[in-house]
Amino acid sequence: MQRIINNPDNVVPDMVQGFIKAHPDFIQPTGHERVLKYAKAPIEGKVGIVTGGGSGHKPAFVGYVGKNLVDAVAVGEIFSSPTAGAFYQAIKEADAGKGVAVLYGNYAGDVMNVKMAMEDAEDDGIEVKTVLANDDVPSAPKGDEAKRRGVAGEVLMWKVGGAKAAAGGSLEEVIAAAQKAINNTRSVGIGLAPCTIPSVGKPNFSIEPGKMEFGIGHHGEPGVKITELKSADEMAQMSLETILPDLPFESGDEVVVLVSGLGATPVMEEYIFFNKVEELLGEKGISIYRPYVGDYFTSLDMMGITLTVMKVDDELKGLIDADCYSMGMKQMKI
Amino acid sequence: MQRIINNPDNVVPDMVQGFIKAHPDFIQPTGHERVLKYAKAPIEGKVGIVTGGGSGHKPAFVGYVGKNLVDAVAVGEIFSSPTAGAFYQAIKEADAGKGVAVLYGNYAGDVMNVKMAMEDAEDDGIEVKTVLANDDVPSAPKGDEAKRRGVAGEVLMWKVGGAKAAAGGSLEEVIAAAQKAINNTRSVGIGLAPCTIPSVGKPNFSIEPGKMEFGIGHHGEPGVKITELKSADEMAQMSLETILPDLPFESGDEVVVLVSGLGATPVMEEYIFFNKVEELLGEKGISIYRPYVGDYFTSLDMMGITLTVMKVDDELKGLIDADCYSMGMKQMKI
Amino acid sequence: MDGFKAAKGKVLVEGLVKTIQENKGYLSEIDGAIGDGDHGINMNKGFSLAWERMQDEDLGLEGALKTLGQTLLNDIGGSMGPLYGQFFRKMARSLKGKEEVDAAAFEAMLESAYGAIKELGEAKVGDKTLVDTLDPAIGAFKGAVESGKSFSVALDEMVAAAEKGKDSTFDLVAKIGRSARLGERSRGALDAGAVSCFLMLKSMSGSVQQLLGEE
Amino acid sequence: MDGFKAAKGKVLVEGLVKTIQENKGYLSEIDGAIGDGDHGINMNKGFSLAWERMQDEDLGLEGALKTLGQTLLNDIGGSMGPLYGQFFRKMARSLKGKEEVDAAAFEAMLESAYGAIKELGEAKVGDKTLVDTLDPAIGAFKGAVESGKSFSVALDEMVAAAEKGKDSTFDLVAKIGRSARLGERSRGALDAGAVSCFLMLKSMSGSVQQLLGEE
Ligand SMILES: Nc1ncnc2c1ncn2[C@@H]1O[C@H](COP(=O)(O)OP(=O)(O)O)[C@@H](O)[C@H]1O
Ligand SMILES: Nc1ncnc2c1ncn2[C@@H]1O[C@H](COP(=O)(O)OP(=O)(O)O)[C@@H](O)[C@H]1O
Ligand SMILES: [Mg+2]
Ligand SMILES: [Mg+2]
Ligand SMILES: [Mg+2]
Ligand SMILES: [Mg+2]
Repeated sequence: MQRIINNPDNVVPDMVQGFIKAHPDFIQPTGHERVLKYAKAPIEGKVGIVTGGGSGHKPAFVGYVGKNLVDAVAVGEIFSSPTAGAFYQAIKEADAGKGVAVLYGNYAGDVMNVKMAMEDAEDDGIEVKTVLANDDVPSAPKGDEAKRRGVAGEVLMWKVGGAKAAAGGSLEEVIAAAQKAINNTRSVGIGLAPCTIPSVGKPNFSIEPGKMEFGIGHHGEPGVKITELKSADEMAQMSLETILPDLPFESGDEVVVLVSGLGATPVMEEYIFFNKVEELLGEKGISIYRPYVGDYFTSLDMMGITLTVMKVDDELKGLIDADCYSMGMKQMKI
Repeated sequence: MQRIINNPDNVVPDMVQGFIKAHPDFIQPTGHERVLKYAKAPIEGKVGIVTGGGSGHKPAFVGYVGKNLVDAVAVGEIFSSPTAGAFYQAIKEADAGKGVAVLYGNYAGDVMNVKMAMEDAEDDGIEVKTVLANDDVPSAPKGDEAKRRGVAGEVLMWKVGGAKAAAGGSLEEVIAAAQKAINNTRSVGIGLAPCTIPSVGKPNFSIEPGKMEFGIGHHGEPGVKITELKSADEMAQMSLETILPDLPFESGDEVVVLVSGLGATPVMEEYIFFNKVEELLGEKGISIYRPYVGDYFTSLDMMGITLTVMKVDDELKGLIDADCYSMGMKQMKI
Repeated sequence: MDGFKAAKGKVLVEGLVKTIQENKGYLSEIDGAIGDGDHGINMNKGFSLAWERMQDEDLGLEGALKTLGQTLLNDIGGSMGPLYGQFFRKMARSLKGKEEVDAAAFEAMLESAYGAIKELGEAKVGDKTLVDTLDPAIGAFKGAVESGKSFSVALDEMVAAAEKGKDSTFDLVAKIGRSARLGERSRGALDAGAVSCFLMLKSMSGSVQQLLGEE
Repeated sequence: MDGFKAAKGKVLVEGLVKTIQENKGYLSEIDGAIGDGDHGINMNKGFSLAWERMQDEDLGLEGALKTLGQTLLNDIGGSMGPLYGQFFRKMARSLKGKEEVDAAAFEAMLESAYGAIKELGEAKVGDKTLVDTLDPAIGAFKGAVESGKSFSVALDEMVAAAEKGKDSTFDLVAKIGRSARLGERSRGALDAGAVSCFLMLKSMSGSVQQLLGEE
C-alpha cells in the first residue's frame, strides 16, 4: 500500500483537520467533529442545503461545502455512512428557519441515518425534505430506478439545489429543482484498477491488468461486465451507449456533461476521454451546454473514470450557470 | 498500462482538443496547434504572460491560462520541451505592445527553445524578458541554485507574475515580482510509484513497494535518497527539513504553502500531508498566509506528493490574493 | 407476578456489552467471509463507548438501553449504527414509566425493537440478515407466553429459536446489505448480524433469568 | 578554385535526409542504452518533414539548409530541435550571398554551426554529446586547410576525426542531457547525438566530394 497516510484508522480525522486548516476562508468546524459547515451558514432567509456520506470520495462530500452550494456536511468513515447524529447536527447548522434540503445518495446506511436525523430535526421544529440521488445506470435495470446508486450526478444535484436555494427558492422549490436535476441525470463508471481501504490494507476486489470493469460502483461494487481494456474513444462510446437510451437523451437536447476521475486518474486522461464524448454527442445532435472535467467524485485510489450527463432546460441552465465557490467546484463569470 | 488513452503517440493532441472543448469560455486555439491562449488575450495595456513546457504535468502548463494568470502557453510533447516556434507564437499571442514575460522552468530544452523564440520575437520588435524557475531544492546543492529544476513553485510564479501584470505592472515590474516569487520559493517532491510515458508503455524507472524516493523530479529524475515508506507525518517533516533551512525560512515568516499530488495521488492524502505541514510550520513560528492543496503540477500517473513553500512580503501577499480564473486555479473573494 | 424491577435492569446492558466485547473477533471473522470483516469492530466500538458513558451512572433498564441506543446511533454510522441504535432506543421507549418488567413488557419491548428494524431496514425473513434471528425468536417468545408458559421458559424457547434462525442463514443467499453483492457466493456462511443478534438475545435472556431468580 | 556551386548544393541536404532515414532504428537503439530511445524517431520526424516541404522546391544549399533548420526548430522541440535547428540555420546564414562554396566557405559554415551549438547547449568536449564529434572534426578540417591540403582531403580528415571523436564518447561519463542522470552508469555506450553528428558530417563530405568531382 503506497499511500500518504498515518494510522490507517485515522485517515478521516487527519483529512478533516487538514481540510479545515486549508480552507479557513469558507469552511468552519462545528460542535460535532464529523460535521463541517460553510463559514456563512446558516444564511438568513435561505433554505439550508445538507449532504453527507462515507469518506474516500474527495472532493465529495466536504468539497462541495461553500458559497451557493452545500451549507453543512456530515462526514462518515471511509465508505461508511455518517451517523444519524452527524446528519442531525448538519441539518441544525444549515437551518435558518426556512427549512433544510438534504440532498444525498441512495445507499442503505445513508438512507437509514438520514431518516433518523430527520425525525430528530422535525422534533426540533425544523422542516426537512430530501432528494435521493440515483443516477448510476448500471446499478439497477430500467424500471427499477429507485434501487440505483447515487454517484457523480450528486455533484450536479448539489449545484442545482444550492443555486436554487441561493436564489431565494422555498424548500419545495429547492427540492423540486434538485429532484429535476437528478431525474434528468444518468451516470456510468469504468474501473481500470481497484481501490484500497486504508484500514483494510489490500484491495477488496481486483481488476486484472489488460481488463476493465464497466459499470463499476463508487466503492468497487461489481460492474455489468469485465472486458478487454479499451481505448479512451471506445470507453466514451460504451459509456454513452449505456447512458443515452436510458433517459433517453435525444437529438436536439442540451446537456451538462461531467467527467470525473476516480482518484488515481491523471487529469490529462479525463480530457482525452471528454474529447470523444463531445464528438459523439455532437454526432447525435446533442449539444453540451456546460462541461465539467476533473476530479469531482472519486473512490480512494481507484483508477478509472465516470461519465455523467444531465439534460437541461432553461431553469437548470440558469442554476448551473450560477456562481459558486467550494474546494471541489468554483465558478464565476469572467 | 491501465490508461485511458487512444494511440499513445496522440495523447497530446487528444488532450489539447479535449481541453479546448472543455473550456470554451476562457481558452482559445491559435494558428499554431501547440499554442493555446486566454480568450481575452492580448489584453490592451497589459504585459503578456507566457509559459510552456513538456506535457504530462496537468494542470501545468495549459491549466494556468486564464484571467490574471497566463495569456498564452506553448505545449510540448510528453516530458519534452515545446518548439521554439511554439514559444514564439505564444509570445506573439500574448503581446499587447507592453512586452511579454516568459515565466518557465529550468530545463535544458525549454531554455534553448525560449532563447530561440525570444530572438525571433525581438526581431519583430516585441520586448521579451524571462524568469527561470529553479525551486526544486534536491536537484542541486545550495550555492548551485542556478542548476536547480523548476517544479510546482512555477505555479506561484505564474500567480504572482499574472497578478502583477493584471494590476498594470510594467514588464520590469512583472519580471521583478515573478523573480521575487521564485527567489522566495523552495520545493521538494516524494515519489511512491513511478510514471509511464504512454508512447514508451512501461515505467522508465522503478520504486519498490514499501519504499519511497525522496527528492524525485517531475519526470522521475532520481531523488536524493530512497528510504522505507514513511507515514504522511514523517514525509511532511522530511520535506520541511529539506526546504526550510535552504532559504532559510525562519520564525516570524509568513508563507504560502502549496501541496500538490503527482497525478495518481488521492486528494484525501494531500490534505493528510498538509495537516502535518501546517502543524510543523506552526511549531517553528512560521504562519501560513494562504495554503493551496490539490493537483497543481503533476507527473503523468506518478504516485507521490510535492511541497512548495514561498515566503511572502506585503507585495507578494497582495498578488497572491488577487482573483484569478483558470482550469488549474480559481480564486475569488466570497 | 413473574417479572423483575426495571430499576435493576442495567445488568442486561452490562451483559450485552460483555458479550459483544468477548465476541469482537468472532463477529469480524464471520463478517470477513462474505462482508467486509468489520462487524465485530463496529459493534465493539459502539458498545464499549456506550458502557464508558453509563458505567458510573445510576440507571435503570430504560436509561441504560437508551444510552446504548443513542451511542450506536450517534457514534457508529454505517448501517448497524441506526439499526441497532433504533433497536435499543425503541426498547427503552417501550419501557417508559414501567417499574416492573414482566413477560408482556418484555414482549412489547422486543416487538418495538423489531418494528424499528423493519421500518428502517426493510429486510424480510430469508434475506440473510439479523431479521432471520429476530423474527423466529420473537415468534417463539410470544407463542410460549400465549400458551401460558412462564417468562423463564418463554425466554428459553426464544433463545432456541434465535439459534435456529441464526443457523438458517448459513444456507441463504444474501438479499440485502453488503454481502448481497456476492449473489450465490454468499451462500455457505453465517450472516454476521444474525449471529450478533443471537448472542445478544441469549445474553439478555441469561440476565433476565438471573434477575427473576433473585426476585 | 576548388569548390562547388551553392545552387547545386540541395543534394547535401537530400543526402542528410536519406542518412537519417536509413539510420533511424540504429540511432534510437543507441539512445535506448543510456537515453530514452527516441533520438532516431525525433531526428527522422524532423528530417522527413523538412524534405517533404522542400522536395519540390527549387532550392540551393542555403535555402535547403534553412528549410531543414527551420523545420527542426519549429516542429521538433525538446533539445535536439533547437540544437540541430540552429546548427543548420546558422550554416545557411553563413552562406548568404555566396555562389561558390570553397573550403573557406565550408569551414565558415561549420564554425557558425558549432558556434550556435556552443551558445545554445553550453556543452564542452568530454561531456559526452555531439560536441565530442563536432569539435575534433572541425579542428581537423581547419588544420588540413591551413597546412595547404585540398578541400577534398580536408573533408576526408574531417570525417576521420569525427569518427574518432564519436568513438571517444563510449568511455565517457555523460555530463549533460538526459543520460547525465545516470552518472557512472552512462559509461560504456556511445552517445546518440555524437553518432548522428558523425553520420551527418560523413554524408555531407560524400555529397561535397561528389559535387567537386562533377566541377
Ligand atoms: N437493511 C438491513 N436490515 C437488517 N439487517 C441488516 C440490513 N443491512 C445490513 N444488515 C445486517 O448488518 C450486518 C453487517 O453489519 P456491519 O458489518 O457492522 O456493517 P457493514 O455491512 O456496513 O460493514 C449484516 O450481517 C446484516 O445482518
Ligand atoms: N546541451 C547539449 N549540447 C549538445 N548536445 C546535446 C545537449 N543536450 C543533449 N545533447 C545531445 O542530444 C542527444 C539526445 O537527443 P534526443 O534523444 O533526440 O533528445 P532527448 O534527450 O530529449 O530524448 C544526446 O545524445 C546528446 O548528444
Ligand atoms: Mg461489515
Ligand atoms: Mg463496513
Ligand atoms: Mg532521447
Ligand atoms: Mg526524448
